[in-house]
Amino acid sequence: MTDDILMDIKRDYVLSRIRAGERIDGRKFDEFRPISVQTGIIEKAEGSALVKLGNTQVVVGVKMQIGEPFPDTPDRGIIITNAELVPLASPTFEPGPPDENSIELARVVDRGIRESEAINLEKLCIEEGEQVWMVFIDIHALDDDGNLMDASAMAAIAALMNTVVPAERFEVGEDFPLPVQDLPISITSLVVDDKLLVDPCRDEMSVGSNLMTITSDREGRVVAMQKSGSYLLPEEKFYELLELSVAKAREIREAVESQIAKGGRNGEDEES
Amino acid sequence: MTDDILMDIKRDYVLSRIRAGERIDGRKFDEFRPISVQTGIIEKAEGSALVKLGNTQVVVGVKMQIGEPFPDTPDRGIIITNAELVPLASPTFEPGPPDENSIELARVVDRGIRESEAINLEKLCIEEGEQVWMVFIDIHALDDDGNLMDASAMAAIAALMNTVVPAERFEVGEDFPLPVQDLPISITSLVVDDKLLVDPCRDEMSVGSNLMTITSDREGRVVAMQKSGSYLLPEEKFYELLELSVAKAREIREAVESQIAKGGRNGEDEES
Amino acid sequence: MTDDILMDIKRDYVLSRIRAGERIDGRKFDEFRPISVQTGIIEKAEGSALVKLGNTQVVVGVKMQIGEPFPDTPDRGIIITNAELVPLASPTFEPGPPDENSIELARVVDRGIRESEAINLEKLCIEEGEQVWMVFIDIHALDDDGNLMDASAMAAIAALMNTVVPAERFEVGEDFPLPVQDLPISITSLVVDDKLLVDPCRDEMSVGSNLMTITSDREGRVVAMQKSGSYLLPEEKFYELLELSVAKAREIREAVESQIAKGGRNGEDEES
Amino acid sequence: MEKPKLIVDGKRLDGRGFEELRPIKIEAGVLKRADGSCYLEMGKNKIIAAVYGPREVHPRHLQDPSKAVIRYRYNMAPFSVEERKKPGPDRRSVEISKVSREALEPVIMKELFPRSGIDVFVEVLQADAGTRTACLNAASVALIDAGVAMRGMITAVAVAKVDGQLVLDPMKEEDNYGEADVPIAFLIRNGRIEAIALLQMDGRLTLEETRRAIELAKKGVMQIYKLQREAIMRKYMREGEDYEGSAEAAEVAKELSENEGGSEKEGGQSEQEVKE
Amino acid sequence: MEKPKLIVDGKRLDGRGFEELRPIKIEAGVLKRADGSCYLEMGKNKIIAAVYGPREVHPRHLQDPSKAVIRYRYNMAPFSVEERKKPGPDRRSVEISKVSREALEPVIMKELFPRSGIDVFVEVLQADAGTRTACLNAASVALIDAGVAMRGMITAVAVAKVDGQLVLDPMKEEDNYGEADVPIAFLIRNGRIEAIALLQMDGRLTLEETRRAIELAKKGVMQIYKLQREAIMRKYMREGEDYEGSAEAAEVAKELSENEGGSEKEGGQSEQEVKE
Amino acid sequence: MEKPKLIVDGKRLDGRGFEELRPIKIEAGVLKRADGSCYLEMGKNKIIAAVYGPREVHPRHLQDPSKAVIRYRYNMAPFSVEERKKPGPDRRSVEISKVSREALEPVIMKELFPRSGIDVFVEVLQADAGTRTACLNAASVALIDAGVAMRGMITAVAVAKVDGQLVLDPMKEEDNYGEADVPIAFLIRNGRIEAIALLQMDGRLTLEETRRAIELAKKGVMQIYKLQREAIMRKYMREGEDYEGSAEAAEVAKELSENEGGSEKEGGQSEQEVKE
Repeated sequence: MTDDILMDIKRDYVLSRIRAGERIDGRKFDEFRPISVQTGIIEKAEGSALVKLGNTQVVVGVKMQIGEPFPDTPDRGIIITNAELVPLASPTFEPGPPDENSIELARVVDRGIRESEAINLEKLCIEEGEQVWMVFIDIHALDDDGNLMDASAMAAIAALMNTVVPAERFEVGEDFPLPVQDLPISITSLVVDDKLLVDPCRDEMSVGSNLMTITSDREGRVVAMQKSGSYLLPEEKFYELLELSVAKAREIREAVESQIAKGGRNGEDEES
Repeated sequence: MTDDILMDIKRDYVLSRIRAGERIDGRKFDEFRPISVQTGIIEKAEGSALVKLGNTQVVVGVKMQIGEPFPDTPDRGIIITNAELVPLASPTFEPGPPDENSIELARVVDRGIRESEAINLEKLCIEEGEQVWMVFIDIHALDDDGNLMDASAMAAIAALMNTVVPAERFEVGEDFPLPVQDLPISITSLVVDDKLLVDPCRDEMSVGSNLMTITSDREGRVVAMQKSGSYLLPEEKFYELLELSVAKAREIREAVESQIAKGGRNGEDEES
Repeated sequence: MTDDILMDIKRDYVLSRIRAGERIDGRKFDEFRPISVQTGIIEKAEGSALVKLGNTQVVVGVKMQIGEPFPDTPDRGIIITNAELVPLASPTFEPGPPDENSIELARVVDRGIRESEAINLEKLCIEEGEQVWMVFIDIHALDDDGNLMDASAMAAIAALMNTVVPAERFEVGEDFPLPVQDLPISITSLVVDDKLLVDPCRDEMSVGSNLMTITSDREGRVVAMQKSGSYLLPEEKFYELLELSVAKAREIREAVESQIAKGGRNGEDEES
Repeated sequence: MEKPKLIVDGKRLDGRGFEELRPIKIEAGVLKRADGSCYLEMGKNKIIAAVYGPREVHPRHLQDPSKAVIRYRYNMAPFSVEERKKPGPDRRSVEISKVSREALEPVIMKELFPRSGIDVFVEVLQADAGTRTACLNAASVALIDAGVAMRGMITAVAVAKVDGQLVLDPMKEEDNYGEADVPIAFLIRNGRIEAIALLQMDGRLTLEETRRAIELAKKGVMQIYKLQREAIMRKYMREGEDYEGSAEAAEVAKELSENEGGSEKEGGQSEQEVKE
Repeated sequence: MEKPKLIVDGKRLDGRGFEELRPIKIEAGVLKRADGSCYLEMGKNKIIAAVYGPREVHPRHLQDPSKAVIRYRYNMAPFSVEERKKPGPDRRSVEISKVSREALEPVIMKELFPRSGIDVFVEVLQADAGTRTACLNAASVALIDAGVAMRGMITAVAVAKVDGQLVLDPMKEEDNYGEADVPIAFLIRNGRIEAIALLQMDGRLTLEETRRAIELAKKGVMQIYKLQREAIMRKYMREGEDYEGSAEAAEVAKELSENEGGSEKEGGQSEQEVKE
Repeated sequence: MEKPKLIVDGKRLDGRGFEELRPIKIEAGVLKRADGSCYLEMGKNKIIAAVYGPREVHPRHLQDPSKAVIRYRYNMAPFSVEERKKPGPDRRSVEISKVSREALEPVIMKELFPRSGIDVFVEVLQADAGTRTACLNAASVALIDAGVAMRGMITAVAVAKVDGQLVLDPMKEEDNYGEADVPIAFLIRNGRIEAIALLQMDGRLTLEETRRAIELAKKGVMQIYKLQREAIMRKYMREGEDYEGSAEAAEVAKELSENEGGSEKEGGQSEQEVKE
């Protein structure tokens, strides 16, 4: 009961600020929270990254295994993306098999990577029709302060860029870096009345979860879109989202790249 | 509450009619509802049939795959029968894994086909001990207005008679019709006091689900029986059921055969 | 409600007796209930035993299969221990997949057998890296009157000692007795205040389930320990448990051995 | 595998005649925790049944305000069969549990126990054909042992057709290679078969053979019924206690007092008669 | 498998033009047990949708005291695709069910049915690309057939990019080998497209192509919308009954009475207008 | 794989002495959503723990009217180990969760929070032997960070026997090829070890070795305990806030105010002392 009243008050407050042209944390409508990307934090994984988007934190680990290719793509590696919304990350997550939210999260992140052809899957063929590399991308949410989607997509591509294919351990040649050839960025916005708020934080989502995620590649092409949430989106708003998301992705891609370039293989401060 | 009262009234009405020697829909006690059998309605399946028994509707699709034979029958194909009581078909069905009712349905239909040797399994051996055809019979209920059992059994055998083994697609020779050599018919009756009502409709089952299913082959031999429902069946009633079911099966078999002969590969009116 | 009151009364009674230096069934604190071990009771299993510890009854069946070895132990057989706390055995057990109690039971029994090297796993290698024997130890509780742990551990080792490896059936040589080279005994005690009660019966556990299981081998070495239950164990009490358990295990081992020696392949009185 | 000859010189593989049962052993009251229990062997089948209840049903929305809710769980131990069985229910055991529960439900006086549950759990420790009927026989004795009021005894047996011949109580080879299998359970009351409680069949029988199979089953169950009653009597004598509530138990007790000179329970028995 | 050429001589593999839909067949009210239902074919897709409710929600803690709870279950029959599909939900069908439910939720007048549930179950009997949009079209008709009050019609279609060309309503080969797939659903009200209810995309499109894909989808849904309405009208005429509650149904009925001379329902229609 | 030599020239493979811990790093309060949290490294183990509660328990029938219900979930990330682990609980993690919960339950003042739930969730991001003890250490700090009242600190470590030698805090190779592994947790209160909270063992030890293993573990935990307290202090100083409720936190705070000149919290501390 008390919780409901608190939620109501929070929602009213958030809405009144938005209508006054402001966000509760002082950001501009098209402004992301501070981004931190640390790669290589899980030595036992073939690749890994911890992404912080404000207080939202996601770890992605990449593991490689050898398996059989799908019959219709005998010369291509396989991507398997999985998300666990472990109950550690939010009071609303419960232990158990993946629910529709974690499935959607994994599938939208997967589509961004797959459709941008971020991984050159042909280079992951070991023996056509027999053996190919399987890339397991495991998304592990640690703290859900909103927009797990974009944080997960960033952590996934950063972890992939950090991945070394363990060919020696599997006795199929020499280790080599995973061939990553694009850097898709997903931009999620919250639609509130006629306003679009990129990178919504948890408190902002008290007004509802009217979300749109648009992922684009280096060339500024759209590679994945997902309307998520029970709402109706006016057509003109969608075109606005489209422009905004592709432009914003360019900016965020630069930030991510510079963070990855800095290295970040710095176990010492990964939690500070 | 209201529902319970309505159920009570319905039951009392049905019972009073039965005791007066009548069925609520005017049928005779040993009369089936109108039967419609359409085959070949799912082009992507190796065989298929839609059966309507009054308002009860069931689709059965047959898919063929190649697999290993069971160790104790190295030269015989394999039948796998499965039923999904999808929630679309009845307000009482819930999403989820098969419950005891759908399992019983699948197993009784399976026994009728298996024990009548309707499929010549020896002709489904590709390489003894290595490769045989697996026949997947999937029962998909669409509308449960009573007696899903008989409708499913009819749809299953009709779909099998309609099945072409896709040997070419699997590169093991030329396509050939599934070798079907019998036409088992199951007859389900509702036992009410000393009356036996064949092909009970849903409303009739408001008096209870005291059912007996007896399946017989072309030669009039019994190939499967299943008492279903929490009730006690007097021995003499059983003998009556036995005669009734085998006689009735003859009549229904003819109806089914003539419907199949008519073709029914008529996508245009399959739902009309 | 009534149940709760009864439980309270029972607990108070048990406690008062313990504090008076007595156990409700008149046993000494370090005294086991009568032990009965019958082996070979399930002819279809490769080995089996029924153990009764007072009214507690457990059957263990051993089945052998051929499988691939683990990559890191290519020349050793595999032990798989599983426990089903079937609802038949206690009003508190429910049907369903193994819960934490049955998993703990299976794992602690498994550790006793594995760590004492009771089975010579090297002799279960058929072809290094390719084929080894898998030993399935299935614990099936029948009546839980307390201390299923020790009864299960006894039944497991007795069943293993009774096991014949069915090499002929699998066409890999001649049948031979499973090479068993130790006889681990687990001793479970209930900690009540400063008292230690070995082999607690169900009624005694009304005071709580503060348990410690210590398993030791023929040489008197500790091979497995498990504190089970939400309680704090004073260090000095632990040392007392240690001495007590290893000493007691010697005595129980003798009893078990003499029972096994007597045979017990006596289907006639296994339930009397 | 080649089908072996199942009948040689007019005898079955294990030397039995066509209408002969396998050796049967029944013992009531073998478990402490359960309210009622029974151990039963029939050939190499080894079955243990337990009954809990009438007891409270959780969660509450599963209760029936007008009568007891019956659960029946047929379960095979992993080591009960040649090839280890994965633990947990499969489709076969779900179907067997359903038809077995439906056989017992009309016989248990459910209306005497509103809002409560009666759980029948049966474990197959070793399987050798005819487990579902053996389990029902054990369950029936366990129910009476638990003092659950019943309209009579459920007694079950299978009939098979092997090498063209109907035989009673088939064992494994006859089940595997036979031409038909008919498991059947009857309600028996005051020593008279009153109705069919369970009936399944798979195989191929003429109408006439089907009728004869039922007749053969009836001969079989009367022998088993006698052994079920004797098991209850032995438990009764062992404990010197009254089995309350059940018509069957009351009847057994009466017989006991008449035939074997026991008398101290006569008053109790008439009460039970009334209860039923 | 080699990618085939998907456009030959300015035509698609099945002879269609770029902006041409596959043949569509819609029929409302095809099931007896469901409160509303619809059968729909779109190319080789064969879809059946059923609506149950508004009805009571069990268990109670799943109820919402202020509005109806909507469930949407997209399910593929095992035989609906080339390789038999294992029964039961997979990750793909869970995601489709989620976005489809979210498309319908803001359109259904949930607030009119507090504490109740409205269940939309859609079965794909045969799949041939575009099942999620075909299912939404069927679900929308089934909802109106069930008399569930709605703010308009949900109509959906997919657009694909194949061989560099945007095409409407891709069939299987175009879906498998195309460069992009955009399933999209609109709310249509009084014949006007009002908003986007579902939108997903995977593939690779420029901004400009994305915009054109939406425009192309809009052309497609207007044709489908007409067929949805006709299906409802046919059912309406068949039954001579009033479809209560739904704005869409009211509109259809009004049109019917105006265009086709039906008049006896006019009173009812204005009431419905008010209700909406 | 051949067993490597684990002790060379009196040193362990990673150069440690027999009674030396691996490097440890502990940080409290690392998550925003959780009520309390802790990040912990111990060698290559990387652990994150979160505490939610005391909070309401759903569904209600899981509530205990007299005390809080504790849940403990030990979970390994799929990428935490060499071979990818299938997500979700396995038998090992179920057992670890059980014994870990049982270690914390008698230490948490459950009776202060009737009808509520306290959830402890621990994720192993990277595993390198000794994860269950590392997790308990992190969980303990997270509980104090959440302000949950506790009777003291739970501090845990493992002892192993490798190449005949007892060693403290084994890393992966020592765990894999060692002769015994003894994970153990103690309740520490006011700087004194008071009791054993968790104790498991597998391997082979004489009685005397077992006793010495306990003694060795005691040395180890006193060092870890110090680091746990420091982590809490750092968080406390960072936030300048009071940790309410916990005896351990109160003690830390007192020490802090004495040793480091903080004084503004003294009133609050005595209150906490009373509370405990």
